[in-house]
Amino acid sequence: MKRLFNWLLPHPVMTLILAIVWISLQNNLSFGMAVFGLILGVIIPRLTAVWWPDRPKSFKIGKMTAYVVLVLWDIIVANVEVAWIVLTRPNSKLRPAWIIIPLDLCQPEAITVLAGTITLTPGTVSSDVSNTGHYLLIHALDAPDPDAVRDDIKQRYESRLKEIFV
Amino acid sequence: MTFADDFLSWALVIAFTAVAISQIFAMIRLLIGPGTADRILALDTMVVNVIGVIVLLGISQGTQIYFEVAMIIAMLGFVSTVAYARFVLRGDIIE
Amino acid sequence: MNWIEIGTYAVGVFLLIGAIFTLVGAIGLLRFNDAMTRLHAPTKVGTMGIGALLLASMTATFVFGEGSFHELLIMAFLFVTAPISANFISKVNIHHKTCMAPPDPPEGERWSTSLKEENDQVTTDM
Amino acid sequence: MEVLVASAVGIMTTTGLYLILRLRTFPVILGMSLLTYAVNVFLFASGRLTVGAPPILTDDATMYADPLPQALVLTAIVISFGMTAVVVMIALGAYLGTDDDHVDDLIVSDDEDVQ
Amino acid sequence: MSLFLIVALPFFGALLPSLMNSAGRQAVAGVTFTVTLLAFVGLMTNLPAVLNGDVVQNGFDWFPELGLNVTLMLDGLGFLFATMILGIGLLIIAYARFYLSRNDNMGEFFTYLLLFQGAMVGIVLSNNILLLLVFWELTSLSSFLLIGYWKHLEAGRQGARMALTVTGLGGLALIAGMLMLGKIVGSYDLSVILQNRELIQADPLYVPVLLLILLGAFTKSAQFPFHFWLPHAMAAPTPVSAYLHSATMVKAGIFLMARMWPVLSGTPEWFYIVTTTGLITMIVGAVIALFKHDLKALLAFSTVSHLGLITMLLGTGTAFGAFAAMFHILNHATFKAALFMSAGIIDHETNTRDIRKLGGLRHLMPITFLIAIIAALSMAGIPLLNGFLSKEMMLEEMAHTYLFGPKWLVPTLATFGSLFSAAYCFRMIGHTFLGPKRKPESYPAKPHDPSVGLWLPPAILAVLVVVIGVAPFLVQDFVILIAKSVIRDAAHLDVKYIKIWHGFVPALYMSIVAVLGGLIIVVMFRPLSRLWDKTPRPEAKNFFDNIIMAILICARSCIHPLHNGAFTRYAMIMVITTVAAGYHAWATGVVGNVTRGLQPVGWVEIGGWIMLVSAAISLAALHYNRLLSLILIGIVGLMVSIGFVFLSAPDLAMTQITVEVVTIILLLLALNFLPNLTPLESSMWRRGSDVIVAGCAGLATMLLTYHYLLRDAISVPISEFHLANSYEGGGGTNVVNVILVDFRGFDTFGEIIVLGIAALLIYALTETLLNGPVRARLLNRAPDKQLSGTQHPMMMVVLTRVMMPVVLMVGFYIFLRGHNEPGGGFIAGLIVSIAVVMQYMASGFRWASDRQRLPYHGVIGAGVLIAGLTGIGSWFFSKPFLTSDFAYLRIPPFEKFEIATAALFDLGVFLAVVGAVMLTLESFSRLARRAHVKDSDSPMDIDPSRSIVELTQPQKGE
Amino acid sequence: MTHWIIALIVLPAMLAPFIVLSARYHIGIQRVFSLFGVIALIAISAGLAWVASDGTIILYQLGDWKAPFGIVLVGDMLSTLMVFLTAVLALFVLLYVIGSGWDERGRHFHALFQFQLMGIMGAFLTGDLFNLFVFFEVLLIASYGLMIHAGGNKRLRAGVQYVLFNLLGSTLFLFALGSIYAETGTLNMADLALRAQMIGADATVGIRVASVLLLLVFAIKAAVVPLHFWLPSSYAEAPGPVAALFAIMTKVGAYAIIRVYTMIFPPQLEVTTGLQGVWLMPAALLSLALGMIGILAAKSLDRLVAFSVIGSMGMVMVAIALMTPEGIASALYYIVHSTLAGAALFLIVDLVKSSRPSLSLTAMPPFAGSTVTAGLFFVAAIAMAGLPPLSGFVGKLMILDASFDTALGVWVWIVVLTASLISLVGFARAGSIVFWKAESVPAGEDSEVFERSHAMSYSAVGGLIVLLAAYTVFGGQAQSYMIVTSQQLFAPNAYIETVIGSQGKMSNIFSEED
Ligand code: NA
Ligand code: NA
Repeated sequence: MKRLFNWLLPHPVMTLILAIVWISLQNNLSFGMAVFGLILGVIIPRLTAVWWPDRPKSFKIGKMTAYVVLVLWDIIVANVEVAWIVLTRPNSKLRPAWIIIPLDLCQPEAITVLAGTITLTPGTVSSDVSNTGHYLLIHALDAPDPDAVRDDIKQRYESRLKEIFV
Repeated sequence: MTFADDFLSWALVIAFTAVAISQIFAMIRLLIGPGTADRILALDTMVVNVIGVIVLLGISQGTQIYFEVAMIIAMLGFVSTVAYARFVLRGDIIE
Repeated sequence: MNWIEIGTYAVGVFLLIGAIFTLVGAIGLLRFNDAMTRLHAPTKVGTMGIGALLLASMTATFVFGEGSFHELLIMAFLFVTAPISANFISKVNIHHKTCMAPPDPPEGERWSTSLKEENDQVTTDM
Repeated sequence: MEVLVASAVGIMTTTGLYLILRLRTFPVILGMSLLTYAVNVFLFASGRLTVGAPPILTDDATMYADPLPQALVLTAIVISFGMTAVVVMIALGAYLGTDDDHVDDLIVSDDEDVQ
Repeated sequence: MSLFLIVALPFFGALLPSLMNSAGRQAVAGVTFTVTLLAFVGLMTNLPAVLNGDVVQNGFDWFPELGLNVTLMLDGLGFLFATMILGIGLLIIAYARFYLSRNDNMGEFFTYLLLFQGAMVGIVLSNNILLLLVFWELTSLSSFLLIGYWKHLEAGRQGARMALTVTGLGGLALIAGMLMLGKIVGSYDLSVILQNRELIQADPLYVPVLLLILLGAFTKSAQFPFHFWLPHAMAAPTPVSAYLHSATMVKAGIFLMARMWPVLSGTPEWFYIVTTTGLITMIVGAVIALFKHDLKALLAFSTVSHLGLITMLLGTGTAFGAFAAMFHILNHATFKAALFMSAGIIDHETNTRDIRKLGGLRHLMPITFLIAIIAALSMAGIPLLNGFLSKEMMLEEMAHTYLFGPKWLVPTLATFGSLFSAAYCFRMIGHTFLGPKRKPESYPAKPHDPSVGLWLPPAILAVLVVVIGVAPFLVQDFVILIAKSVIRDAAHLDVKYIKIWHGFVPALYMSIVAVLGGLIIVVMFRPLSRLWDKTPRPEAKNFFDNIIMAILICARSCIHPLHNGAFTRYAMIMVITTVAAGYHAWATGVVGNVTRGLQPVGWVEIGGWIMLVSAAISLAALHYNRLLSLILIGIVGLMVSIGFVFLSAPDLAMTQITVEVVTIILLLLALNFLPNLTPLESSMWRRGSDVIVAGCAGLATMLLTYHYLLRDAISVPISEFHLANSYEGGGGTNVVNVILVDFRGFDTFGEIIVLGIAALLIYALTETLLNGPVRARLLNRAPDKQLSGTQHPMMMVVLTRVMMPVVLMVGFYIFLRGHNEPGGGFIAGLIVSIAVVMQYMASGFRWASDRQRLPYHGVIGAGVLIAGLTGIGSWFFSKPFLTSDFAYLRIPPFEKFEIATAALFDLGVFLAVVGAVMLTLESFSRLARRAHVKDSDSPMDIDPSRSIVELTQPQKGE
Repeated sequence: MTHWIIALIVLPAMLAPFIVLSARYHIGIQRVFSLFGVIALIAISAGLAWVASDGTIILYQLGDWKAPFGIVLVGDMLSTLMVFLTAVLALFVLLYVIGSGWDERGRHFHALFQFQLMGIMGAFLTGDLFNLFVFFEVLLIASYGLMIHAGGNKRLRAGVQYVLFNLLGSTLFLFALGSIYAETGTLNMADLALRAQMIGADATVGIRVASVLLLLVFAIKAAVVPLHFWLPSSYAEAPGPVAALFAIMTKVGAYAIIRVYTMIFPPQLEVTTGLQGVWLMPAALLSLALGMIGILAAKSLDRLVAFSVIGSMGMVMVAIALMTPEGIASALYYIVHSTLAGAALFLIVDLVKSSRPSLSLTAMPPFAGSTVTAGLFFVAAIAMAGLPPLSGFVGKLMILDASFDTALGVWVWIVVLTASLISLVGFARAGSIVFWKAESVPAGEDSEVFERSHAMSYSAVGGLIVLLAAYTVFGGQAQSYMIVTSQQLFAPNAYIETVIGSQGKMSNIFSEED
């Protein structure tokens, strides 16, 4: 039974996401639409499951939602800061820097979310991963104190992600 | 024609103009380069701006009909960015 | 001042925010003098700009029509794909050395971009 | 509006043809793509220009853009995509075999007895 | 026997010798002889009617609308020629049986000979001038084969081509002349034409007709200045020379002049052209003949001379001239064929035809000598032989002919010609047979009289020579009959009888002068010959060769530089042609009034325009950087798509964008193999002219676009119907989609087939390349640039995993809604393909396709089949292909939805697109697999969740 | 409603994917299906030609939509004649392909072959201009595949040019179609004919440019000089049987010109006067001259034959350019002839190629079967050069006859006759070098040994020659048929009424042109 369930729903979260996507696509929140969306949400991940062999074992949706809200807020704040830099700071006064972030995360999915967060938050871009995946290379637009940026990222995002991807 | 409508249409004009100008800036960056990365970046920016134009068009015409176009650009635009970058990095984009 | 009027103002404000951020992104793209620095401006500021425009659009649909969440989907796609684009463009910069070289990671590791295949050599006879 | 579209067609035709007259297959193929854009816009314009009236039937619309040229252009886009793929492949095959991507295939004249 | 059968017999019989080749030489010759004999007998069955003065006619319609019918007629003239052709043909066949060596393919020879025979008989029996043309050209073709029969001989091949060229030239002139003649008369029937003398001669086209027909006749009959081909045709085996080049084919021109005599002769034009040509030819031929050392060449030029003589006679336009001509034709055929065969015997026996190596043969070959001397003396015009009779008639006629200059000039020239004629006859006999007796060993081969098979045929002819010469009254009535059939109503013939002795008339004196003079010349031959050799004179063959060479060089210099594979020039010419033709159409028309207003322009439009234009121009300017130009073309595409959005075409915009992405992927895949830079090769001037030409074309398209945009169509566009019926008739509100899958679904059917073929083609070519010489090169290819270590970056892989299902769902959504909203099978297909490509790009082709790979061939096939079967489905409802139907269904809990056959059709489109795109991209990426680069076994380069030991990316420190 | 006419398109269109799906790896099965398909096409097209021969216009409304709103197929005497010719040609080509094993030298030959047939059939049958474009593309892309079948560097490089040139042509076609639609608002040929008549003398540039652009497009297909440059290399480099099949492709262009310029823009239509008259005849004469000169100038046998195709298309175009019933009738007669003769020549060239080290016109030792091949070449060359007794000669007479007393008649006569002579010299030269001169060249010790071609190959060529002979023998009947066909073309009212007047789905609701 569990195997059947696993086979049918290789990614339950994905099924949910797809159902939501379907409803937003149709822009029609009716029961029929939801059912249809869920059916697609089962079929499509089933078709693509072969390409996602080692899915994360667990995933905390609630914490993830809170994380998304946090990130969105950070994005807005940082955007204003960066916009200010873009408009006012001359090239000569910029202090761009490479920052290496040692990773405690080891799931590709988690690292990717972290890297994505870093990129989406203005002022920093995730640029590369080391060959073992233990270090993340990021570039900061204006970082007078690179270590502060590194620590900020580790405690603000990575620690949360560790709880989301157990 | 209330002031709100006036405000909205002015805002639309300003937004259109802003997007158009930023397109032209991106185009300039694309042409002057100097690196391939800059050009890819400029292209990527332009693709994103195009989504903005389409959205603005939808607002100004009061229609949702262009939504899919914008969505497809948002969804697939990055594929070409990745393809260009992969070409530079690896030569073969599907290996 | 009714809801529609408020909505109209909201749309206008979102539009102006979007306009500003879009423009700022492009300005950054044009004016910064370092390839990696340039990467910051459009990929994020631009995203914010388009995000605001999308918000404007969504608000507009609620104010003037039946309302839709389509724009959220577009925003989601943009936010999900933007990091990959940025990641690849950084890699191109690192690979082409069009930016300040990144420091090596500790413990003798290498950045994945600078790994080389033994057989891949530049040949002139092609 | 008409001036913009017409001049865009003209400029794309010019640049496309200029590239088609180049000597290597790659620019020629790009020129062909550009020319395809030009002709697609031209074909599209044969239904005249209409702003803000897509040919999607709704109850309140009073006029629609001409749908037929749109359908024709769609067909043309698809066909030219297939053609582009083919010409790219053939050009690639020719290049791989001869190490030469000149589009001109100059015949080397071999002098043999005339009679 | 029916005339048709007489003509057809040789043609059908021609198959036999080749088919019977294995049955032996005897059988081959036998069957050929039998066929000819049958035809000959068939001809003779018509003798009574002919002698009765009847014109035998029969035939049937062939091309009645054109006027080319198989109608045949037999009158005296036709009978004379047909008898010659078949009668001498019989002798030649017998002779050839013994003449050809065992190495020669006798079946082939006799096949050609019979073809020729049939064509000749056809000419002389045609009652339709177009049919005559058919046979006329056939004689040229069959003689080409016969002359070139000895393929290994250079001379034979060249002679054949020369003969074909010259007679072909004449034949084409004849075609023109005959067609014009038919146009004048309104019929191509000879019997009708021959009754319209006044009409023809009064027509303004008379002179062109005359010139063209004479050109045909003169070339065929080797008249000056077209005489040169005949001697070169002598490279043919002797039977061919004897048959074609003395007795038959060369007489075809004479026949034609005789046939047309009633309607064409009698005018000053005819008289001056024909008589002069004949006279010159007679003299030139005779003079040249005298100095030829090759027996056959001598005979060839003598033939030229005698043909000139006959032509001259016909040219006088008098009844007597025609009569004399007919008589001489008969006589010439007898003695000349006999001489050729004798020459062949000599060649056969001594292995040489060079007169200088011969002499004294009368002792070794008495029979041959006898035959030859009779024939030669006849040709020289010695009394009691038939040649004397007709030659004297000629001199008689010339004595009364005034052409140009003083009155005595023509008779003198005629005598001069006869004198040389006599001279070469004497020389031939004297230098070949007379002279001191020599031992057989002194010749290249040991000569002796040949077997009876070789000498009997000429002997028969020699007997005829004597019989006619001694007793001309035997043939007199016959010749009169022939002459009358030539003359018809055009003139009155008052010849009572042919006499050996006319009394002391001018002709007799001229004859005596000629014979005596001939003897003197032979005596003085050596000094004359030296003088001849020293005289510079144009060599016709060189002249001809030079002309042909000049034409060939001309042809090559106009064809090869123009078609040298320079595509750029081809394209340039095409563009210029198009612009010029379009401009001409425009300039000769009237520009109508403007009926539509301009639409307002906003800043956004201008901004978009600037982007588009700057991208396009930069593309042209910066195309040397190929990656940059790819990016630029992407921008052009992007701008065009947004233009489509702006101008109310969301479907187009979506299609454009998706196609754009796939195209760029494709071009990048290709660029991987190609050089990254385009070298600057074209000159400034060249680029300048390219800009001008392209600019003109661009300007033209711009004006044209602008022109149409400002004017309405002449009537309501048919799309009004589509808009009005899309929903009720097609069941969809997206009219573009309904047009695509319903109103014009057939276009779409063709379109997906194009895509399918493209993919199959690309696959097939990939297979060919991978199995061909390119394979090794591909496998050992070294990249042309430093590669980074990032094959399958983790971020990309992870994100693709999330994106993939969503994109597929969007694809499905786009597919479903296409009928009513922007979207449809095509766009959906592209979206799904791009999703799969995204997966390939992320995790590698091998990893991704190992896990899930659709059989793309099958997908394409299924797509086309589904689309096609959907169309066929309507047959079962007695509706035409692709007739759509739809219904609305409601299955709880879903809302009402539509089921349409069009959706099924769209599914076919979808599948075909997915299959085609994927097969194409897969083929490209297969080319890129390199032998020494291992496909990675894991989806991403770096996966920290696995243990480090498992890392598949080999560690490569520097 | 019978579906036979659509079967000509659907059958190959379904057979091809079926072959790809089910018989991809079994050449034998592919051959059986391919042959079956072609034979069925012959039967069906013969039946249609029979039906159309009494003047019946066969109309097929796809999707049951009334013309001009939907696409229609129209079978009249001309189109059924052309499809029948195509099917017959295809049979012989296919037999040759099977005999020579060409289909095994690359992938998907039979599928591409069927698609090629589908495209050609569609182009002949459709009554809609845009649909004609689609079928042009189908036949072109299939031809690309067939042309580069089996690969090889020279072939691929020629293929690039062939494709590029035709892409330019297709682009031009779209420009023409855009102009047509912009000017008239329709795409259906019959409707176009009606609407062209509505255009007043005060606004003619639009339709004039459209009509000229269309003419240029078809002229490219018909390889009219100076738009012929795509032909020599591609036909020479294409596999022999493919080039033989291509003999019908140039005729598609000729067909389209005949169709469009007798029905839509007939000579008497005032708004388009003086267009094709000015351009077409000189270009046709130039083509004829250039093609025939090319025969003389050619340095290899394959290019020689390619030029002969240009020349014979020039001949066809001369007849068409007369734009008289007689001219078109003679053009039709010549089209059939030149298709069969051209195909035969290309197959013969392939026979030579398969047994001789190269096709260059230099002396080489004699090769296996050269006597038979020489005979076949001789006959085919006679046909192509327009010498008696074969149909080319009669066709030439017809054209000369038809052009007598016309404006450029004198030039027609001069060029036709001179060109004949030049081609005669060229063919004689080539034949004597390849087949005769060989006898004087001793076979070298190390000369390659070639297998003698399969008997089926010879019989395919022989079959074409026999057809040519039959076409000559029964030429009178053929000519009468062509004359009636031509008269039908010059009286297009029946066609137009059938197409426009027939009712279809929803036509009761929508009243036309309100
Ligand atoms: Na494209
Ligand atoms: Na490259």
